[in-house]
Amino acid sequence: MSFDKKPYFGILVFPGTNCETDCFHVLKNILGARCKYVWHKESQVEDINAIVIPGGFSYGDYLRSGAVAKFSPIMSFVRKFASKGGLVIGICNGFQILLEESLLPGAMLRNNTLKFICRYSHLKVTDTDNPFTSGYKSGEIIRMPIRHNEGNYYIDDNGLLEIKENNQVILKYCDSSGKEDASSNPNGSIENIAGICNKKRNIFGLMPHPEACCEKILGSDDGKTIFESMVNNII
Amino acid sequence: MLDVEKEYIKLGLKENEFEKIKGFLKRNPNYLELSIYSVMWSEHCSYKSSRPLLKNFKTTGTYVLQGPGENAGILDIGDNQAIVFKMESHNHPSAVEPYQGAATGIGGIIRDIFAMGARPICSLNSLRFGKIESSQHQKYLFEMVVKGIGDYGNCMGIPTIGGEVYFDKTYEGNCLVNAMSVGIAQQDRLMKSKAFGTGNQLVLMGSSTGRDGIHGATFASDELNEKSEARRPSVQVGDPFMEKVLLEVCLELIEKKLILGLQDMGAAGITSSSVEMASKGNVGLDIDVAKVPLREPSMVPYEIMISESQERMLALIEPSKFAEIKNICNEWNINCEAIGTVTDNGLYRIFKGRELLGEIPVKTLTDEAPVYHHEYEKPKYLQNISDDILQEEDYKKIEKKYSHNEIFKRMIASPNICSKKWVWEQYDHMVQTNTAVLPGHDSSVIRIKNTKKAIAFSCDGNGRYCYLDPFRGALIAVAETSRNLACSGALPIGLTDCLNFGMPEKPGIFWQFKNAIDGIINACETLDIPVISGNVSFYNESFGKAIHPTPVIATAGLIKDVDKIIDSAFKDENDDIVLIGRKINNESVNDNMGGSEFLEVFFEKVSGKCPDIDIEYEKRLQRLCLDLIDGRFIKSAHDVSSGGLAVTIAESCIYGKMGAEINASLLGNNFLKTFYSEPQSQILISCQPENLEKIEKYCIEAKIPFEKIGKVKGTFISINSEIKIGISEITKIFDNNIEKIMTH
Amino acid sequence: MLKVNVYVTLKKEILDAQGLVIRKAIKQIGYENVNEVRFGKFIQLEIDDKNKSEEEIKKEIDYLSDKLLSNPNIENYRFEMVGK
Amino acid sequence: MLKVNVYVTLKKEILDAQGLVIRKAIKQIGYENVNEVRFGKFIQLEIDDKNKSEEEIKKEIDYLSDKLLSNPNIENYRFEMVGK
Ligand SMILES: Nc1ncnc2c1ncn2[C@@H]1O[C@H](COP(=O)(O)OP(=O)(O)O)[C@@H](O)[C@H]1O
Ligand SMILES: [Mg+2]
Repeated sequence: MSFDKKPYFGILVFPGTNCETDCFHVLKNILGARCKYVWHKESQVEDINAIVIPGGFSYGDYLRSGAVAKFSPIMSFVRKFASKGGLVIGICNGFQILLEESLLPGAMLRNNTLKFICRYSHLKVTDTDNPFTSGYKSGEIIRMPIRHNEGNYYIDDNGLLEIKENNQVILKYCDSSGKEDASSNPNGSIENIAGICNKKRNIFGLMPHPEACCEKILGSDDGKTIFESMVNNII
Repeated sequence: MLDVEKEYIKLGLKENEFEKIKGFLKRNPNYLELSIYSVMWSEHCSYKSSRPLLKNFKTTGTYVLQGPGENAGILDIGDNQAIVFKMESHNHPSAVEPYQGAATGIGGIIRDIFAMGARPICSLNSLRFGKIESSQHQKYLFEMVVKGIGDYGNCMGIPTIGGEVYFDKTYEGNCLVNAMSVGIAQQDRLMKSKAFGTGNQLVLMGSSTGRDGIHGATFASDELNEKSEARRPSVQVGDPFMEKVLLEVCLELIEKKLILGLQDMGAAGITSSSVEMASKGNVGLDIDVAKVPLREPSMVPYEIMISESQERMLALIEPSKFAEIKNICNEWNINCEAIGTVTDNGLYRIFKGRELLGEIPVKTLTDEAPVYHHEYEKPKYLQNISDDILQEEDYKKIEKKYSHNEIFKRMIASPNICSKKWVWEQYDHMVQTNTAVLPGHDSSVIRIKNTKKAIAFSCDGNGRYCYLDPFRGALIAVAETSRNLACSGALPIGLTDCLNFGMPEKPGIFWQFKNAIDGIINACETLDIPVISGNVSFYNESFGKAIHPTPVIATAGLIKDVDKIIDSAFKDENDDIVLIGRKINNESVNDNMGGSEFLEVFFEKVSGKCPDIDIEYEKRLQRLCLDLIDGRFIKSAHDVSSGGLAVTIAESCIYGKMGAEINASLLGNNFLKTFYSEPQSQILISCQPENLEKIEKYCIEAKIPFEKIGKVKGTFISINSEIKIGISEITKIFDNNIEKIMTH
Repeated sequence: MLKVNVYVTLKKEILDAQGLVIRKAIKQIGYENVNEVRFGKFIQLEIDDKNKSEEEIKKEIDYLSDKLLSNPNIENYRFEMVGK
Repeated sequence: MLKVNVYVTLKKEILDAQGLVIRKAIKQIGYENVNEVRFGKFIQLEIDDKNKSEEEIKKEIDYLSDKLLSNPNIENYRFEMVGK
């Protein structure tokens, strides 16, 4: 792999985004990829191979999480980029923005506990036929932190049928043995869904934070595979 | 025209203080000037009761770059890096409006940190409430305070990595909310708050100014009573999104070298921040209230000057830089106005446009503010506390009533002992991806990216011990935080404190205060830990009754090699479990049951003698623990603190998800005393059996007692064959009890 | 069955951070003519009024609004009966 | 100056966790007769209508409510002009 062929990630920054440096650190220092921050007021970004919409509280999440960010100039670029098949990953607040922008189906409700949740959760990788989780084994159980107020994924019955038929469900909350039920569901999310992709499989949204578990010193490096999968699929 | 002669009392000034003001001005102050004096001379801003005593702290040391006096203290951690931290109370606002009170407390302390040019990297908090089992109101306070802290810190993207929570009747009418924030900075980018350079400007950035928190500083310097309810305009509300933006703007301005000084706005708003800047630089200042962006146009000058609207900062700049600064603020959508100009006349002058509204010599607001040397006297209640609290028959009675398993379970279930998971799971404690030891262990650890270093933090205070003996209680608080750090392999390098007490005018309270300070001084001298910042909160009383004296200490420790960090969890089957530090003869001095959790759980009383501590001995023990960790001889370390040895063993088992078989020698044949008393200077460690001999040698050399008390084994905790409980059963109680209480 | 709507709004003098963000978003969308936005809560109650007079119910709602639905430190409330 | 109130509520079929908690709290206080509670948002707008007809403004509000103030996947909205 020659130096200038290294994949190049654009990391979006909105006012209130707070995981952009975490993503930057993983991509640059751990994966050795190139990356740059992209301010939400920009409307064109050159040279990038993938877009990361990181977590945080864009605009304070004051109206609904992700609701205000979608009006930023950068979002029409994201739309264009994605329609040409570019890889887009939305993590936590990034996932919420993708839902608000209708780049992914469904919507996010408040956690049914009505509390912010920060803890490690077990996840089942239910699909590996996509550029984001291709590095995992199908059905593999991994551990990632979840950190959110609104991660209670909702989609109506028809929508649910559709995303299941198209294998768009990629991550599900479960327990250490892989059981997906109410007790392993941290937030009330429909069918324990933690992450989904679009029909074309180039846009991925997930509530857990893979960037927060890419080093053993932080307790887990299960998240690294997601970024590695992206890198491998870009090349 | 108002009759100021009558107004000064309403503003919380005393008659002699009013006379002093007239002397300084050589005339009657007008209402605006009087308001400014009243907030600047409030206990909250002037430390008029505590200043003389705080002077005696040890504030210098190997690592200290900045001691108390600036917005926060600074420690050198090598590689041109520094950490900046401070703790502050927000007790009264939280008692009246727990959600906003706690949120703005966090917001305030975070501003102190980035005012120094540091990026906040973590927060901690120390909380005290009444008993949540028996009161809906205490539950409500607890719930809302935790939510307020969480919502603010989470939105800011600053991990809340630790703290402590205690429940005791004494805090029923006056909860304590102490928040601490920590930042990291390049040493050459540190900021000061001093104003200098005639003609330089003060720029106000951030939120617009509204009527919130008018007279908040005076409010904080008053006891709580029925009237507090009616003083609601003092309540401020927080906007963490604005603060996040303000943080990024300030750090960008510093990075681009556009500002000369920075000061946060906290209590007493524009007044105190600008006066402090002027006073530090020995300059005068002209403020124009007409330039202040207002939320409510009808606000009058004195309201503008003392409003405590949150999320505002004041920067010192050269006028030529204003346009560029304004551009950056516009990019982020926040206000930016030049509201003040540095002068050389030593006067603090307030204008509205061209009209002069008030004029006060700067130093009369700060250095020449009144100082009180209060009287002190050993409080009477101490005469009625007996030393011997539990006789052999009392222990027998308990053992007759409950099995040892039941006693153990009751102790583990106490809200003061069981896991505070319910709290920290509402805090984002992982954002910024540096948290190497998550909450739940003796100390929380933040690694410093791109280095091998890490910083550990521990926070502690024991109101019951301090009630029985404020000197020893405060000394223990320092020793315990330091011991907690030692348990993760960190060398303590500096601390911050928050001193929560009743009314300083009462001689008994002031005696507690004085003794607690002496205790801190004593511990800091011996353990070689400087005090680099802190905060005093007086008037923690409700209906005339003071809380237990509650000095809270938070200490930072430096870890040189992240790969050597250990925590308190047992790691491997068959590892040896060793107790280091216990002096078998301890009991003759003191039964170490005084102020214990056992006494509270089974007898509901706070009495006896505060546990004894030999601080020189403590120092040797901590040194030993650090050496053992550095040599990689041990796999876990956990200090014995509230709840005693049984609780310590249980926690190491629960965190490690492993059982233990314990067989420890009994103190005077008394099982309960052995396992539930709270003697100081003990650490429970675990190690590979091969290392046992080496460890023993180290202990002998350090003259620290050593006793192998068991092995990591199986899925049960078994203690001297009296207690035997499955790990999963005890874990359930430990993990879920607070949640259970809160949902009832 | 009686339906009651309770409206809870921040007091005038209290900072409305949510309202401010919404207003800025509206301007960004291009609607310059929206001058002020206040954000509040809206709670719909369905009440069984078989055994109670309207007066009694009003008193209850008033109590609930004050103690539970709003935070009197920072919020005002008002309610209306919207019929059966 | 025109005042407009926008009400945003969760769709019927969606579980309203906040509403449920409030209902439980109300029962705990002792009011057994409150059967359902739905929690919503209430946004007050102040609009400069000098250069625009009411029809135009209605269209604008409709657009804003649909695109910004509510999420049509989970929420309904309605608004009313409450006068000048
Ligand atoms: N308010 C809080 N916020 C975050 N973490 C907390 C809080 N209270 C307690 N903790 C965490 O719970 C653990 C146990 O606290 P504590 O019993 O006070 O420890 P110790 O006895 O070792 O001083 C610590 O890791 C502490 O950081
Ligand atoms: Mg400890």
